[in-house]
Amino acid sequence: MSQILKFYLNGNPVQVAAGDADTLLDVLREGLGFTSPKCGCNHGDCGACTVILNGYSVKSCTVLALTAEGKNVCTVDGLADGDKLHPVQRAFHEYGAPQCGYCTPGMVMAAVSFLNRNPSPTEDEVKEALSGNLCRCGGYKKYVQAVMATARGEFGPLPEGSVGNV
Amino acid sequence: MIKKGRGMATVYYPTGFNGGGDPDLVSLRIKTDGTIDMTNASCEMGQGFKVVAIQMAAEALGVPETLFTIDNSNTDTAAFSMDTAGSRSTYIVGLAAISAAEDLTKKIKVFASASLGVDVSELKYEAGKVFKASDPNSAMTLAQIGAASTYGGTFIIGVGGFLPPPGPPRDPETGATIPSRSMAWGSTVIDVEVDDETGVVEVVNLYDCYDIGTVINPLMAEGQVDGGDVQGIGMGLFENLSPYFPKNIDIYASNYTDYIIPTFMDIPKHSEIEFIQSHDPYGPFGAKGCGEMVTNTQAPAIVNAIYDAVGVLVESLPATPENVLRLIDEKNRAETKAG
Amino acid sequence: MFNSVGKRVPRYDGIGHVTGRTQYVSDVRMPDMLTCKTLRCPYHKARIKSIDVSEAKKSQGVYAVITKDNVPHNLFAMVPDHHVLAEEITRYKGQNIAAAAAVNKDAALDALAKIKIEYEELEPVIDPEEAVKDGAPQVRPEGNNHLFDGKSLTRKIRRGNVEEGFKEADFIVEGRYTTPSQEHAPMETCCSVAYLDASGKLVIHSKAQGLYFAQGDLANVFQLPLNKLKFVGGTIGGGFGGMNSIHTDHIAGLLALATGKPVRFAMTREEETLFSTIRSPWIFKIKDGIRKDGVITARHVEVLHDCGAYTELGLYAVEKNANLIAGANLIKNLAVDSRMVYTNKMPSGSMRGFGVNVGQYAEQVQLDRLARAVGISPMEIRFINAFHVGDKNHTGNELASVSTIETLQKVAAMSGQKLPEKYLAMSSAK
Amino acid sequence: MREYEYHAPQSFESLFRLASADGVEVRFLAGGTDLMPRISAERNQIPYDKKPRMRIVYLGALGLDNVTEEGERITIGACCTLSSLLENEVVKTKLPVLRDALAEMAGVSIRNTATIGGNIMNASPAADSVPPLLALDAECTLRSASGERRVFLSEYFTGPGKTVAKPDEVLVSIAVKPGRGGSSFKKLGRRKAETLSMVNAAAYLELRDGICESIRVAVGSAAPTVVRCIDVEQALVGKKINEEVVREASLLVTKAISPIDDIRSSAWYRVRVAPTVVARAVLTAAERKRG
Repeated sequence: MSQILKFYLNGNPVQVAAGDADTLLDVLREGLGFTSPKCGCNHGDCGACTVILNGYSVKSCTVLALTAEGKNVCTVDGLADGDKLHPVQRAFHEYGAPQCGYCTPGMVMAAVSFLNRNPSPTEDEVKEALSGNLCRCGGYKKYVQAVMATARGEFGPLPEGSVGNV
Repeated sequence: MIKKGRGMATVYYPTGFNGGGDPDLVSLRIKTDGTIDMTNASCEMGQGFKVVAIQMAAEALGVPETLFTIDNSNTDTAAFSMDTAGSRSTYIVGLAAISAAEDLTKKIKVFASASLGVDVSELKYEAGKVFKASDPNSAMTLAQIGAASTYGGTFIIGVGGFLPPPGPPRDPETGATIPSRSMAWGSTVIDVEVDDETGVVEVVNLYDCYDIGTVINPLMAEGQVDGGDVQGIGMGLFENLSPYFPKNIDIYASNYTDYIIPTFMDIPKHSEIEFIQSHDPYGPFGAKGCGEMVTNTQAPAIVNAIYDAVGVLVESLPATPENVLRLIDEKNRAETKAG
Repeated sequence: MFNSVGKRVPRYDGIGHVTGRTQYVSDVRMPDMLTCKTLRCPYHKARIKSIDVSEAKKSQGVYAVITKDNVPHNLFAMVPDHHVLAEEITRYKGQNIAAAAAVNKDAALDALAKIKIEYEELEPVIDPEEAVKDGAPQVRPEGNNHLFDGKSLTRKIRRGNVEEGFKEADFIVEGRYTTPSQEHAPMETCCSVAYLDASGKLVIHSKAQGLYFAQGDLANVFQLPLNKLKFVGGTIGGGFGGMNSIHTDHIAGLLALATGKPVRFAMTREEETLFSTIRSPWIFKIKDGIRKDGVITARHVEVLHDCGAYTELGLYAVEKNANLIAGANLIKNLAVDSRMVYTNKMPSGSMRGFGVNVGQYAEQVQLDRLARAVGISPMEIRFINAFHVGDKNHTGNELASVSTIETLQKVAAMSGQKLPEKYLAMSSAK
Repeated sequence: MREYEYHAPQSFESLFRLASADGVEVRFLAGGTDLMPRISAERNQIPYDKKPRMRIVYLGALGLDNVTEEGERITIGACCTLSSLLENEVVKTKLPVLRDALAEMAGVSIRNTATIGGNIMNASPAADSVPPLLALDAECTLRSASGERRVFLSEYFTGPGKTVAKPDEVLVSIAVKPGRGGSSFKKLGRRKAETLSMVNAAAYLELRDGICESIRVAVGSAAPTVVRCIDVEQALVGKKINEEVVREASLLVTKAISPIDDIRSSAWYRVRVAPTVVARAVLTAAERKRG
């Protein structure tokens, strides 16, 4: 069975048919064609599908789509302001953090959500906060460096207001 | 109690396919505005192939890397690549790119010779410009050549390839052959902390020193090394699809919950990388392969460090808490017996 | 000295990665695309007594169901002995037997449930040390042991005289080391999208690390000329050697040919972990002779590689392993005897450090054992036995650019270890 | 392929109506971090067995996400996410043992979704929130059409994945009394984050002049359910707490456990390290009390 699901995606109202047991990841990728959240495990382990739901990072493969009714979902597509990348995106790129890039959209969302809550973290806090996002190519080290650099303001101030909040 | 230990490992690794004979081709095409299309069908899987290939072609042509696009996307349009494996891409694609750049400059000179009315032997190519050696004002830029050749009905495309010389057939009795002319080298020191009550091992410090010849792009090379360290730690401490093998393989890992790979929290607190100054006589600009060797030292260095910490030798990977604790128990039993 | 070489240029596709715009194979969608699912063998080894797909083909939303009988040439891989779809005797748990293409995943799975199949479970062999024995259950008709050069049970390296070398030694040290099955675990699971383009050419979006390699291999499976088969890819969510083997391209391609429609075959994480190629287990036995001064006088290595059910890249791994197993040490008297055996497991693929890092684990741990036997430090034994420029390595390969000594000196400095003057003064140059 | 239907009842009345249907498998959905992967996995399997339609009933609209304090009693709504509890002042200051466990459960993005009630209802022997709640002698409140009943957590689990809750009963809250004692949780996972426990343990103890007056110890991932370690507790009550005594007593944990070999760990290892994990939990709890 399927039902009509209405929610806000990157600030825009969307309406889509969602299967009763579909995950939010299924609906974003298959229903709406937003392929930036990646499917790495479909099991809540890898974090490649991380999006921000009402201000909190979640693994969208563990969220039943219909529970997102009326909520605010932000994917990496909603971060950049036109051509102007979010500081986290710039930091990741310039620090060479992504390698194959498959974990990157999820990593960006986890980092953005984390920095919204903790704008001046320690390295250990960054590692703890991102530990649910697996990366197989990289050493995580450059991701940590990039998040720390963002927190130091190396790539400009974080945008006002928390991403994906209602 | 937490016991500290230090271990090391030293390795070397061939660049390219075992025994050579694995060619790659590169094409370089000038467009009407002087930008350049490079093609080669190697795979970008995170190692940074594209940017490294462009840097080598840019170096060979003496132009900025911003001029390039690269197409590796399909077997209809991208030049042949044997495979993206065996730590071969930088080396073989680089040499193919140098060869393609030479071909391109030769063709540019021929074209410019007709356009400028100057004999080819009097022309020089440097940094994106062809000019008369005795009169540098008599010159054409890549943009001028691209436009004039295309609209003049001349297709200028530099092509080149490289074939690592095939080794002699392996002697079945002695095994003698030449797996590769270029070898990369490396040493790693690892400090661990072992909890001798639980067998849990933590990698605390990690120091890598590698010789990968000329480092074409340190940002990408560091990424390879960082990633190699993490995969090496995974191999050393965690990864095993069927821990009860060879008794049985019916208890197995089937997802990332059960197949444990390192997370952010499992990387060393402190790690350092150094590349030593080196120049391979055969490699492009002195470079050698890097991709695989960088995941070879960690497992043995960890196992050696565990021995240093608690005096037990992990002879079967991975050094899971369980394996380490069993060995500690055996050692303690043996010592008690010996009295 | 260089302009572009040596610069820290960010990656070419980096902006695509951080904005989520990079398109991976698993992101490719086509209009009217069908979904493929496969029926996999539930046993380590079995005889397929009968298989009937007629009901499955009639299942709602199904466009094609194929078995081995629908494959033009049922063998693929670098050593082309791997069956695209299982023949009468299945060789490993999870081996593909049949595949369905349907309007969606549910319809494909429903169809597979309707395949009538009768198995006779057969006794498998899992343990490589059992598999080498006479009378072990046979994994393949040619026998469990691989014959090198068509005749030899062992793949040999011989340098100098090992027996003489052992006589010269003050200590003999032996060790046995094993490594387990490992999964590449790329973040993107294996995935293919195959379709026929307007000209009738079969186009396959592939995760292959070698597009041309896969093209050549599968042209044979499909029996198509290369101008009728195009591979698209080159941007993948991790490979680590796992994508040197074909896991989905062949079946997606066959189903696209059978249906005339785009077909997507994406492995689940479970399939990727359990049924794709792996870094297969190895067993190493090393016997070394060493003098009091720390010089290794002789080494004998016996290697057993558990290749799994098909050759895939196992043989290549054994070759590469043999060449490097004696490590970055000048060893004048060396014997290597490598064997490869087939077992009823998923086949041995290539994985980063391919065949070499497993051996280097064994060798480097053994080296520390030698150091302890002699009473020298791990650093010292590595300096004492290091290669120099112009040395020949264990396959007779003259070494042009060598730097064991330099990397040791540097890593010692980095980690705050003070080296004796004589080691600081050493150089790889002769 | 079986059918699925989803409902998000806005009241308990409609919830109970939905829960009492025949011929369907009713599953309550809280955060979904456990249920959704299971459903997704099931939807990727060849459906050989005909399974009844699954009715997924979402509990998120019923206001079960508050923490309230009434006298000594702290009541935690079953649908509180793990993150919200970690950030909760009452949990932070009064329930350090639960905080310890929450901080080591999965990773941030899972904790943002997963609920405490879900962790309990999964009834996994490895559930990290359960040993702390057992050590605090928590009480669960179940509600059904016929009313509410309270069950001590110590009597709640009947096997792996099994609880005393009837199919039409919903876990609405968990109540604990923080007490005046010290408490602590220790976990041994296969890696340092985002990992299931090989063995975990929690301890709560009250000390007077260094003497243990009262103690509760629970160990997880070592038996079909999380279990209380009565033998360990009895061996410590009335004793002066020091490392030697605790280590000696902790050996008795092996009487309470009956672990199995699984992908995470062998039974041997669990038996071998359970005393260490228990001892560390007890010693840290005592340390905190002494503060």
